[in-house]
Amino acid sequence: MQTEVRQARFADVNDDVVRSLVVTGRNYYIALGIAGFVTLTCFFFPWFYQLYYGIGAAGMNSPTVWGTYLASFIFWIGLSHSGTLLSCVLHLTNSEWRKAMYRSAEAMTFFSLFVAITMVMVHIGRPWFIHWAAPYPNQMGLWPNFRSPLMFDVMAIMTYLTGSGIFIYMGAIPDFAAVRDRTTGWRHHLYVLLSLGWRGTDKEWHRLGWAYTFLAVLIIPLAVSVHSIVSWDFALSIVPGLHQTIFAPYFVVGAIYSGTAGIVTVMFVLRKYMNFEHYITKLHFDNLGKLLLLLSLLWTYINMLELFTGWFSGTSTEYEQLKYKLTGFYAPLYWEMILFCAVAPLLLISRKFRTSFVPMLILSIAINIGMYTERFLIVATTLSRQYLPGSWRVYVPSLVEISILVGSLALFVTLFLLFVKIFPSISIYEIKETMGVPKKHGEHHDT
Amino acid sequence: MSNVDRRQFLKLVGAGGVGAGAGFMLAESIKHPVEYLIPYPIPPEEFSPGIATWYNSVCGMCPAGCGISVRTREGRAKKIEGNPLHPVNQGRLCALGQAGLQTLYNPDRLTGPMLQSGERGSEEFIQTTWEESLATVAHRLAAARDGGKNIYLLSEGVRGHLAMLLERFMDGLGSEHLMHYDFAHPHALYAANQRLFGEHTLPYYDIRNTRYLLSFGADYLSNWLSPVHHSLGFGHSRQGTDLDRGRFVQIEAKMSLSGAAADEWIPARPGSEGILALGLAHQILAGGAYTGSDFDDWNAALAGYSAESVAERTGVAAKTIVRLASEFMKAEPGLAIGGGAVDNHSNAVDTLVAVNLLNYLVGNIGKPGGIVFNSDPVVGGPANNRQANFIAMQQLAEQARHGAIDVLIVNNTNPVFTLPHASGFREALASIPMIVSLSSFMDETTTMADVVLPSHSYLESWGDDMPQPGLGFPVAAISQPVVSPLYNTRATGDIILDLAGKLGMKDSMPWDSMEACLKDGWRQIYERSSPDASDFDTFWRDVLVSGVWGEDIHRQDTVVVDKSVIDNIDVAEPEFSGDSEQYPFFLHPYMSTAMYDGRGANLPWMQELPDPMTSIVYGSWVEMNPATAQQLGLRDGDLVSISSEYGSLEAPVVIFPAIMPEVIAMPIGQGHSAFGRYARDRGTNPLQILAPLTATTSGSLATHATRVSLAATGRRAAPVQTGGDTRQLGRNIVQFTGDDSSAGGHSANLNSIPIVVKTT
Amino acid sequence: MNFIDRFMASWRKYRKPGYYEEFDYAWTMTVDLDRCTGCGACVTACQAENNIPIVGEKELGRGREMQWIRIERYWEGEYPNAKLSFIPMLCQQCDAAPCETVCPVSATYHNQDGLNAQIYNRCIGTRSCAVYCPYEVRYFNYYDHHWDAPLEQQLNPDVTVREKGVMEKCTFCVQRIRQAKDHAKDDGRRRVKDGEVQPACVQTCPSEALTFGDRKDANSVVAKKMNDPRAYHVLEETNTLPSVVYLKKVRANAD
Amino acid sequence: MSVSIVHTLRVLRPAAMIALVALTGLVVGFYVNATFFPGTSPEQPINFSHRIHAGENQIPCMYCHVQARRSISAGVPSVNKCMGCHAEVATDSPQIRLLASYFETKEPIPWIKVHDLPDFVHFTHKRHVQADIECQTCHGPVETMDVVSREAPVKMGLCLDCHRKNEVEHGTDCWTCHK
Repeated sequence: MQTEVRQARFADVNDDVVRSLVVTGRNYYIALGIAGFVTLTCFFFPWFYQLYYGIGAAGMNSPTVWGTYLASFIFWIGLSHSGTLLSCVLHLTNSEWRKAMYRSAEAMTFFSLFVAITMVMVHIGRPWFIHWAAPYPNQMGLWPNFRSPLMFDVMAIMTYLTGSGIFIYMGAIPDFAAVRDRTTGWRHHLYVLLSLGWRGTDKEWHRLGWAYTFLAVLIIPLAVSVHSIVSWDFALSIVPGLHQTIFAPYFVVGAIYSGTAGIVTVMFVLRKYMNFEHYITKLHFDNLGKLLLLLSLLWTYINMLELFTGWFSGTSTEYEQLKYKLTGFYAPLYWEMILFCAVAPLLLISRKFRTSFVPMLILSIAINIGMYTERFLIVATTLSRQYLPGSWRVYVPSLVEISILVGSLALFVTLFLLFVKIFPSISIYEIKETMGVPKKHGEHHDT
Repeated sequence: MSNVDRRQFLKLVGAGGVGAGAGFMLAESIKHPVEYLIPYPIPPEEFSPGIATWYNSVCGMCPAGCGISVRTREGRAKKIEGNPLHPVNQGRLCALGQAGLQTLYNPDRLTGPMLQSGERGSEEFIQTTWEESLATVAHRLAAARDGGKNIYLLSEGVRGHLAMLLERFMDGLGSEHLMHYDFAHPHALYAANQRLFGEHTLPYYDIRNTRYLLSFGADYLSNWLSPVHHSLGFGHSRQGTDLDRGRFVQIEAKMSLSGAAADEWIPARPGSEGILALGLAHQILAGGAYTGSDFDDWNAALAGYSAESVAERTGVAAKTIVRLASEFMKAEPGLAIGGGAVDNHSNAVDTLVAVNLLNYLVGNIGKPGGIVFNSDPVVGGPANNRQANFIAMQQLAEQARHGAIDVLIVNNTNPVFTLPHASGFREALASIPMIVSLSSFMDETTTMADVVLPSHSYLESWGDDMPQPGLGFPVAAISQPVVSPLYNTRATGDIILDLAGKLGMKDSMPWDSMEACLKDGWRQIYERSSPDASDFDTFWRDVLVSGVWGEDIHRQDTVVVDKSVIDNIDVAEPEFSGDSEQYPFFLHPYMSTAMYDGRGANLPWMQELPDPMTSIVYGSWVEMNPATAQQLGLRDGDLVSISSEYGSLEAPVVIFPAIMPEVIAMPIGQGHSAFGRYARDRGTNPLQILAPLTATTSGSLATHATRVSLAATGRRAAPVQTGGDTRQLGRNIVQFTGDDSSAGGHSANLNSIPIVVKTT
Repeated sequence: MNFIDRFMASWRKYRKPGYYEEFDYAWTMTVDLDRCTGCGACVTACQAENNIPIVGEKELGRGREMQWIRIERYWEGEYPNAKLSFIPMLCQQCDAAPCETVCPVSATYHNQDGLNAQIYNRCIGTRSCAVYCPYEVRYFNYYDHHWDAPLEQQLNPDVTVREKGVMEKCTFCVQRIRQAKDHAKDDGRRRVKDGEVQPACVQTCPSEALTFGDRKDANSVVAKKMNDPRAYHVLEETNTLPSVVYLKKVRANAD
Repeated sequence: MSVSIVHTLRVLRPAAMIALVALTGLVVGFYVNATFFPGTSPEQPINFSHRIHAGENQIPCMYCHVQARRSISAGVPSVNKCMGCHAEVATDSPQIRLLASYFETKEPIPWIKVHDLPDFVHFTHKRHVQADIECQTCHGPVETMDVVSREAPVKMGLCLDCHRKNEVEHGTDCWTCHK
């Protein structure tokens, strides 16, 4: 088992990847069908219902005007965080092990962002006017409010979407060319368009390499800023429990944390169902496991800080907030979050755990459930316990909200399933770089 | 383009066509819908589209008789505000008055005369015409009159010219059975005033100028007599002068809105308030505040009311009794009022005499800040002498059961809802051959009617009003239509006049319409008031503009209390229905701010107005002390069944910090079985399970004399509340400051109440 | 002046305390808690004036009340010494309003009357203003509300009926303020006189607990009330500089 | 392979053309509707001609629209007002007979609104008329129209342009029109 990664032959790489694009089993269609159906029934149908009747279809109420939609938005933005960010960091640090996974990780970023943006559309009251949040000249001389953290958010997310879109696309150009050369029919035409006439000259490779590194440098601060800015949607308010200086790093760490866990999940699935056992190995899980452990400790640390400052403040607002979080209506969720995100990840100390696939999958899913809970709690606990006790009210998500949450997952899966049939989901040329040049036909490297 | 083949060409044409069609439809879909500009064919005088017109009138939502100004635009009423010229409310208005607009535009209004086509109570009616329905009624009335049969007219408490019309109408029919029925009418207060002061009327309680108000159960800020006027007085007494801040003390078993506003809320055992008042009187005598010649008689009569014995009987600490008495005595002036629960115990009259006695002993009768008596109303006789008490209503039911009533005319009152089941009133109605109802709504009583003659809302009809209680000086106000009638309805006065015409009573009622009747009647006022106006028409127009007329005349009275009162001053222990073992709790039904006696229940604004004390909307509930709830193992929102000897009902528990442990309270107003979509089948009506006990001497229903038992049903039905947590948690939201005022001299002046004499 | 200075200057224009001093009016409401009886007349008056929908029992049960002014109630103590205080809570028209900074489309902003404006037809419904508001006086239209015919005839033609997905709140009855200004212009006056305009709640308050006016006018009733030692702002610590001034409730020293 | 993109585009050309034609059709259809069926000059219950009244006979606008100077709405004259002149003038014309029939039955004339603002716009004629703004500024040259049509796009841009140009005091405050 140890030698799996070297079992693939240099020439097999192209075949494996192209096969993953061209040869489509029945299972894929079943999976796509289910995901598509769930997206339709659980996401689009309730959303249209909500558009028709109003946000009232969701469970939000007067003090808790934000609910699961916004929690989902932060969650998906968070999930988007590891992909491109991790890929960039690892690219810049020349981590070999990155190469088998970064394409799918980046795709995760892109689609998470996409789903996050749809969550904004679902969240706001009149999505048909969402373009008013974009600055464009008009006869009325009306501009969006540039002082608004939400406006920063729009800018940051659009930039991040563009940046990570270009990044993933650029990295895939040589692969599109490779696939182009091995396919026929409509696929061929598609890849002709996608590969932009890539021929693999030295000049092209040089430019690609330079641009790729340049973008990687650019995206790292961008990614950090995006989630900082998302945190400001909350932290720039004066709501007790939200108005916290630590929120920006807290959100960034949380985002990378959930994103990394998300990568583990996706890689497990790819490895298992796309037959990439050769390329995605224990090494990757081991390394990601270490990263997860680090992030979990960081996350726990910040959480403890938050509790401490809440207690130390001694003000009624902060203190009640703290008490409510630990013992109030949402307390079971809080303790679930602590269990999943702070306690369970301690298992990662064991190398044996890190290198076992199924436990890692379970843990990664648990972490993301925990992280979703965290986002939900940030919204729900704080908003239902604000300054005036006379308007305190508990918020419980409605069926429509839960359905849309499930549907948004399905939407993500659908997009991802479509992606793996269009994008080579592991990087052909970079995986080859890790394999070394074959000595002669039929021979491959041993460990 | 040479290589475009036929197939390709067709595709292109098709695509172009579909695209063009879609574009066309898109443009069509974003067009404005057609809007119309419809001018009046002949515009009414002084009408301008886009400019609001204000009409002054009189509020018809409760008997207080506030003046209102109604804003209309394009011929539709848009907003009701208080009439600033009216001395009762001085431009202010309560929530119920604001919601009057929704009686006008209520979707469940009756739109035309109807005849019962099914069984009584089935609400099956067929539409008919006014001619037919009035002819039917007139024919029936004529037959009854000529046949010597009994005709009863049961009306809401009306005043002014409508009251006069009703009297003349019944006289013309040869019937003495004209009864006014208002659930909230303070019979006991009238009886007590009669006994102590010899006046069967309500005096003016000058809360505005009092420095110390001792309220025995009277929820004067919410629905007792004239709440808006009392609120004005309350605000003024508190912070409106340079004098000492007025202090307010409320004595009641369950904290009411006025209890919350008071500086001190003192729970006293239900029905023992009169004993407490006599205890205070005893202390006042001891304190030497009373110097009348009959001091010794009083002292002897009150000898049994020492602080200790009163403390034992009322549950109020002896120390508190001594303090209250001394504060009341020293206040310049202090005022004691009684109402609400106190008005509704079996010993109510005794209690209210005792409360009035406090005012008498400290000598603030006929003084600013005390009790001021009213002169007779300027038009018609003394008001409210027709009010039917519970005994009268029971007699009516009894007569009906014996078949002694041939025709019953009900005018806009709803006894089926407000009388307890035990009175058998609803069942008795079945024995009356003919019931005619004049009402704007299909209320419970109207469902029993054979002929429904829908009346105008008060915003569509002419009328006048002399506020009761008066303000110590004569006031009269005009109610005029502010909109043209929405439906095929008629004003009560016009219906009566029409019937009178058909019955040949033109002699006593020569007018064609209510408007003519009013104009005629107000000629008297014009003549007595010698206004600036040169002729009556100018005066009339001025009155219509201002909506109110007043005169600066105060009665100067000295009250002498005779010996018989002194001898009978004792307050008996209250009687209760049900024994204390089986029925351990006192039921305390109270009129809520929004619903009044139930008439607010069909107004969506009132249904959505959170109850101030509990923030509950839509529905009924039962309030209990936290200790009681704990003892019974009940939580907020648990559904309990409440049983008296006369029935039971279910309501959710609301834990209420300011109620005596042995008392449970329920708001009145919900639990309608008819009365439109907003009221029907919502909540429960605690009046239905009351025992038919009456207050001795006043004969009114003792609504607080029923004992009940509680049983958990095991179900939950939390009422809808708009408020969240009720504790401030040290957040300084409502901030307080100490009362640093000390006693000091002052002079109050009754004339500080604005009096409208000149109108424009 | 370099770029940074210019930037900071324009930033301070919004953030510096007192930028609103240059405005024409500073409409202010004072609420005397010692007079307030909690009767709720203001609530209904506001509903009537401002076309506030009837949301129904079900929606109220889900916490979606739509009353621009509400009466909050706070209990203290236990039986028999339980005390209840009421406080009317409405949009405080803050001069440093948190809601104004957060709206991405500037649907809420500070206008020249020192009022916190809410423009319904610009609102896209992010609801962030409601989150940022510490007084929780912003209400969201979860549905298109309807009036059972003919109740719609009571609607005030001077006030827009809001559609679903839009935030709304107390405007200090801006339609009345504008009308008063209109009348002032008709009379050839530059300014509105004290007492000439009253929001519906102030107009109707039976105990005269509410007063309204321009605090820039030193002789106005509100300016005088603000000098009362009892005057305070609710949640002063949030530094929102509200235009609603509360007067402390007097607690008599009972023993 | 270097020309592969061009080749691919050629392969895709038929589909692209269909899309292009459909799009062109969409735009054309939209403008045909907007230009030829603008819905801004609806057929009125009576063929009232502003050209004859305001143009040829020089009747001032505010002779009939009396409210404009003092109310938010300009006001449409009542049938009573029309009959004030037409009891005498042109009584034989079929349109006037139609008018007279409305007068006799006391029926209001259901005029169709041409200049209709959305409900969230609170425009007042009073202030604009008193500021001596020509009616034609917003309503177009009504005195030349037999059938009134909406000439000027009465949209927010038009209002704001004018308010900015004339430096209306707080004229760009949203609450000036939206409340």
